[in-house]
This record gives sequence, structure tokens and C-alpha cells, in this order.
Amino acid sequence: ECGHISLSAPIVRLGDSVTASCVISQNCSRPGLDSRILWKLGAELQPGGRQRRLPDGTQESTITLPHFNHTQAFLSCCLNWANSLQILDQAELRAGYPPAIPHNLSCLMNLTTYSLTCQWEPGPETHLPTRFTLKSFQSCQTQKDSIPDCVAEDGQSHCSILRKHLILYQNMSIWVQAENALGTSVSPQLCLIPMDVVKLEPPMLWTVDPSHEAAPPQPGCLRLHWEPWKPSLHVSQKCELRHQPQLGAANWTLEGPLPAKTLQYELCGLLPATAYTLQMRCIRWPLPGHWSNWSPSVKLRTAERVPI
Amino acid sequence: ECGHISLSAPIVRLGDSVTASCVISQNCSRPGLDSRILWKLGAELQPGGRQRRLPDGTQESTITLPHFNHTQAFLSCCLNWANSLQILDQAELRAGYPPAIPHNLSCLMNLTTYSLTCQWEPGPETHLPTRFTLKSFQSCQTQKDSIPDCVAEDGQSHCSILRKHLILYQNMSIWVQAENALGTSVSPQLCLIPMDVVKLEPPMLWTVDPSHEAAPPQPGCLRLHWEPWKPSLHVSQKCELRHQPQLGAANWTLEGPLPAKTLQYELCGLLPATAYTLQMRCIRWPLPGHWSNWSPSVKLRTAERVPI
Amino acid sequence: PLDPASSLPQSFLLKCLEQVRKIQSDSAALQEKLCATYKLCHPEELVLLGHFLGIPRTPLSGCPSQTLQLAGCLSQLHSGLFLYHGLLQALAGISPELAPTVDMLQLDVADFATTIWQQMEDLGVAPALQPTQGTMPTFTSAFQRRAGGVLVISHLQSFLKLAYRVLRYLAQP
Repeated sequence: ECGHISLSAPIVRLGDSVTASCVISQNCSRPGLDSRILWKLGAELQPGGRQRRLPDGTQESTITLPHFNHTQAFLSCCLNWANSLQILDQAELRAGYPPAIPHNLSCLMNLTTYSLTCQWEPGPETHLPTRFTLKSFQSCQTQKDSIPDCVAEDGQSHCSILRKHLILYQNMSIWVQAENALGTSVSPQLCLIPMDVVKLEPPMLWTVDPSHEAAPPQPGCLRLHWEPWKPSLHVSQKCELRHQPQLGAANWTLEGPLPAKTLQYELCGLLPATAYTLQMRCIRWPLPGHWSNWSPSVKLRTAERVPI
Repeated sequence: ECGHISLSAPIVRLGDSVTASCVISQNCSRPGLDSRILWKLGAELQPGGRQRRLPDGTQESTITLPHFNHTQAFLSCCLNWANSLQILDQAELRAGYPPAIPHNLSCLMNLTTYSLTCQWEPGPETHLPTRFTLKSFQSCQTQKDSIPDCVAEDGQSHCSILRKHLILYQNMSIWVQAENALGTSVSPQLCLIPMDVVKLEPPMLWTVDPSHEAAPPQPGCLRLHWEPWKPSLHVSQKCELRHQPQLGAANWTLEGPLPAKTLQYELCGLLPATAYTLQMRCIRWPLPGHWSNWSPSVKLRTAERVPI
Repeated sequence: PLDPASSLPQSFLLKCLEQVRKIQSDSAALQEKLCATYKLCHPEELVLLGHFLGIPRTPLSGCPSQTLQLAGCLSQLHSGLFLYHGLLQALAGISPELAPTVDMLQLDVADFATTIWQQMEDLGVAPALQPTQGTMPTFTSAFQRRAGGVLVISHLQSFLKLAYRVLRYLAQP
């Protein structure tokens, strides 16, 4: 090997100093080859290399970059050969920060995939490849029965623990570990029961088909029916309805709590002959859970008021 | 094991006969258990079982279904126990046809995925799980250097050979093998050079922005320019343009051959003040290849004729 | 003996009811698939085979409301679930199409057993050692695994039906 760079550390904290040395062995000599070792950082020549000749004839140059503030750069060890700068070896330098403590760790139990999806705030950019691992134990008290690590995909701040690793009705402790070349940090532990952080999908909201009706709905009333999201039929839940007349910037009006399922519900007290937007959401109840998103809107028009 | 069915063959040709025997071992006896062995095909009792008592006390019944014309059915061996028909064993019977010879084998070289995609007509339904395998050699003359089998997904009649298995400018022999429980069939061999069956993606067709123009186009003329599909820039090709006035059922008019790339092309001889639909396609040329599909339509209007 | 009404937290009973409903829905899904795919729709046609294969049933005798002894009832509920978990495991390899449903069912049954065991521990009525699984039936053919599946699910559904009734009784305000 003709030229060889060794670094104090390939990855340093942004702004720290880096020391490198380059050794050019004797068998590198060539006619017209200047033995003065030159350094390049990226495309720029770097002054300040201290060169010395070792007993065995090898040339060694050492350089210190006092404040390395690039997140990534290539350091090259060069020689001049017949007036042409020749690169003999190159080392990649990286700089960044150790990972901050991940915060705002929160989890949701998803009944479609039956997995527990946790997300967190990764904290400021570290400029370095940083691995986020969701770690968990199958109980908050004893740290036994660990669950396999859940490694987030690059650049992602969420990970999903599969059903087979979960005991849905027992508490478990969960935290996030962030790790890169400059250090490791660990989030505070979360203690939760998977089913108690279940977030349901919205219910299905329909209008009752007027043609099937014996009597049409009263003016200012609407007939609706809804059904919970199918995979959550076994979960007892309560729901909320919100409605808004399509009149400029009208506010939403909330109706609830409502049962999870009705064959028919008459919503009254509305403006007659007015188009309304309606949405519904449900939540596991009385056991704990998270509100579902609002269902897609249903648009309905109330009947005209019959002239007296 | 109390009851055990053995079949002459679990898979037969549709309409062929099937013979089954069921053996009920002695340790199956129970109070109230009638030793007469009964057969059910699906939910229907099947008469015609011939039963005999073997020296070791075992009961054996044999039944022949002369013309089995279900593609799939379950044959059950039963005993009556206190007036309730009890299933002791069940065997799955399947019937269908050996695979016909796959035909119309054709291949296209795809420069997006850089794979050779071949498709074929599988022939009539066999009613049986049938595996289609694309087999190939890296030369048409000698059957050496075989390429790994390309097994089509279930129910699919195409398969793609990856770039790393291809020598793009040498001929290769390709055929399809179809195989199921009742037989194997092989398509005629195709001898082709991958690049000679390349099918390009259509070129990008634009109008020349009138505002950039020194002089507006002549009445009855349109200014266009186009560029070949990027991944095919290294392929010399010729192109064709077709245009059609948006007037009822007007026909397409073809212009070509045209070069693969122009900065500006004036298309004249059109009706003035008329909206036109234009499309383009290209083909590897003069070396062999397949025409690309027509590009998405570009809609343009020719200038008014200036009143004299 | 423990007074049934007061000693069981309402949240425990509500969780159990939810878990029973989930297992019932998983079981119904498996029954439908066994019937649709293999035409094995009637457990009563497989009773004799069940005897020969040695598929056990589990009583819930300690649970009916008249004779309810809570510790005994919880213990029977737990050992029944523990047995069904073992039986479902014995069905491993039943078929690629049914495997996901059997796996889900097994996990839900195991979770329900854990909920019961945890409550027994909280009440101080849990035995020192977790129960160990007895010998399970061995299924020597694909048909026996499917027929075994039909029988195990049918027994499980009856077991759950009684369990649900008891839990509803205990959960009455």
C-alpha cells in the first residue's frame, strides 16, 4: 500500500478537532515525485501538515483540523507528481451530535393490523446515522419477559410491535433507545395496557332511506343509522355525532354520548330545508381507549316546513 | 387410528373412475355402533360400497365412483352410531386435465426494469394447480449455460427474467413448461436476442411555447418538439406522429418516419382554427425492436386564417 | 369464601366480557372457514372421532350462579382456557389458509387466561405454580386436524357461552 491515512476518530462531534496522519511508504518513490505530503479536505488544500521522515525511510505527515464543522467530508493525502496533484489515500470524516433523548413517546393499538404502533419525537438532527429502537417488557413491575426489539426504519420515528409479542390486557413497559456513533440516549419509560390505548376506526354512518319510511321525518329532523367498525364489534363503545349546516362559517354542534349501534336515530332541532354535514366518531367505553377519527361526512337536507 | 381411507389416486382425469377403500380397525367398536361402513361424497350418501371382514377383525369397504366429474370433492367414510352418522375419515378428491401446450409465447425487453418479460396463452382450464415455468438457455444452438427457472405466480401467464441472467445482445432460447399432477407439456422454443425485442416507452411530446416564438406559426400549422424516453437515449430510434382533428369521427393521419429528437418541428397542411389531438410513438431503428405505445395525447389548436 | 359481587373489580369483568366476545368472534370465523373449505360443518358428525382422538371437554361446574364459589370458578375458567390453548397448539399445521385464524385465536385465549390468572393473584387465590399442560391428542392426518379443529372450537364455544353468562351475572351493578 502506497499511502495510508489513519484518523484520531472517523466520527467526531461537530466543531471538535480531528487529527489525521498519512504514511507514504518508501516503495512509492517515482521520478518527478515530490515527497512533500499535501492534504486536501474536499477540494481544498489544507495547510498545516507536520511531516517527518521515519527511520525506515517512510514519510509521515500529521495534520489537525481544529474545528471540524462539516457534517461529512473527504480528507485526501496527496503528493505532487510532475506538477499534478495525486491522491494516494482518502478517508471519510463525519461529524454530528449524539442523539438527544427521544420524547413524547405515545402508542396506539391498531385493531386492523392488531399491532401496537408507537411514535416519538426524535429530537434535533444529529447529522449521523442514528438507530431508534423500541424496547419493551411484558410487565411494568418486573423487567422479565422482554419483547424483541422493534427497530424503526431509517428516518422513521415510529415502530409497530406485532400481536404475537403482546399480552393485550396486561401492562407493559415501553421506551425508545436512540443510538449513533457518538452516544446512546433513552426515553422515559411508558407503562401501558395495549387494549387501553386502542384507537378504533370511525363507525359507518348512513341516512335511513326515505322511501322505506312509513312517515317522512319531521321538518328540521333527520333520520340516521350507524354501525360500529366491524373489527371492533366485540369492544363496547360510545359514540358522538357532530353536525353543521352548510351555511357559511357555521360551527359544529355535538350530540352525545350515543350508543355504538342504532337501527334508526331521529336528529331534530335543525333548521328546516337546510343542507347539513354530519360526522361520527366512537371510543372504547367504559373501558379506556382513544377517540376514533371523525367518519367521512354525510350530507343531508332537512325537509321543508309545511306551510300552515 | 380408527378409520382410514386409501384412494386409487387423489387426482384423476375428469370423468375417470376412482376407487377408494376404508378400513375400520377393531378397537373402534362402541356400544350402539353399527359396523356397516357408509360412504358420503360431499353431503350425499353413496351406495355401492362392497364390505368384507378381514381375518384380524378389521372391516374394509371398497367403493368405485365410475365417472368422477367433480373438479373437487370430499369423500367421507362413516358409521352409524346411535342413529347419528359419524365421519371417521375424509379424503379430498380432485379431477381435471393435464396441461395443454402453452402457445403464443412472446417476450418484450423492458428498459425500466431491465428485465425480459415473457407471456403466453396457458390453454384451457385444467381445474388443477398447474405450475408454469419459463425455461431458457443462453444460446439457441447449444443447450449449455441454462438460466435459472422463472416460475410464474399462481394464475399468472407471464414471468420476467432479471437483467443479471441475460446477455442482451446474444440469442437465447426460451420456452414454457406447464406441469400439474396429471402431466407436463412444453411450448415450442423461441429463439431471440433480448435487445431485439425491446419495447420503448413513448417519447415526451410538447408544443413549442408561442410566447417564445419570433413569429407565430402559419395558419394550418402547429409547432411541436419531442424527446425520446430518457432510459432509451442510447438507443437509436425512429418515431411516428399521428394527428386527428376533433371533428366527429375523423381518422388519424400518420406522419413519419421522424427523427427521435427535434428542438422544433412544424406540422402543416392542417385545417386552420381547428383543435387537433396529437400522439407519438418510437421504435428502435435500424436495429430491430417493437413500437412503443402511443404517447398521451396533446391537444392543440391551429391559428385562424388571416382575412385577406 | 370470597363474596362474588364485591371482590371482583368492574374493569376486570368488563375486560373479560370483551375478551370472551373477541374469542367467540375468532371461533365463529374459524368454524365458517372449516365449513366453507372442508365441508366440515357439523360437530355432531364427529363425536365418535372425538372420542377416539381423546379430545377432552372441560366443565365449569364451580361457576353456575347458585353454587358460585369465586376462587373455584376462576380456577376452572383459567384451567379451561389453559387446556383450550394447548388444544389449539395441537392443531398446528392445520392448513395454510386457517393458520392465521388459529394463531389469533390462540393468542386471544392465552391473553384471557393471563387476565384471569392475574386477577387470581391479585385476590391471593392463585396456586403457587402455573398449571402444566396434560397430554394432548395427536392428530395423524390433515383430516384429523380439521375434524379436531371443528370439535375443539365447538367445545370452546359452549365453554365461553357459560363463562359469558357467569361474567354478566357478576358484572350486574
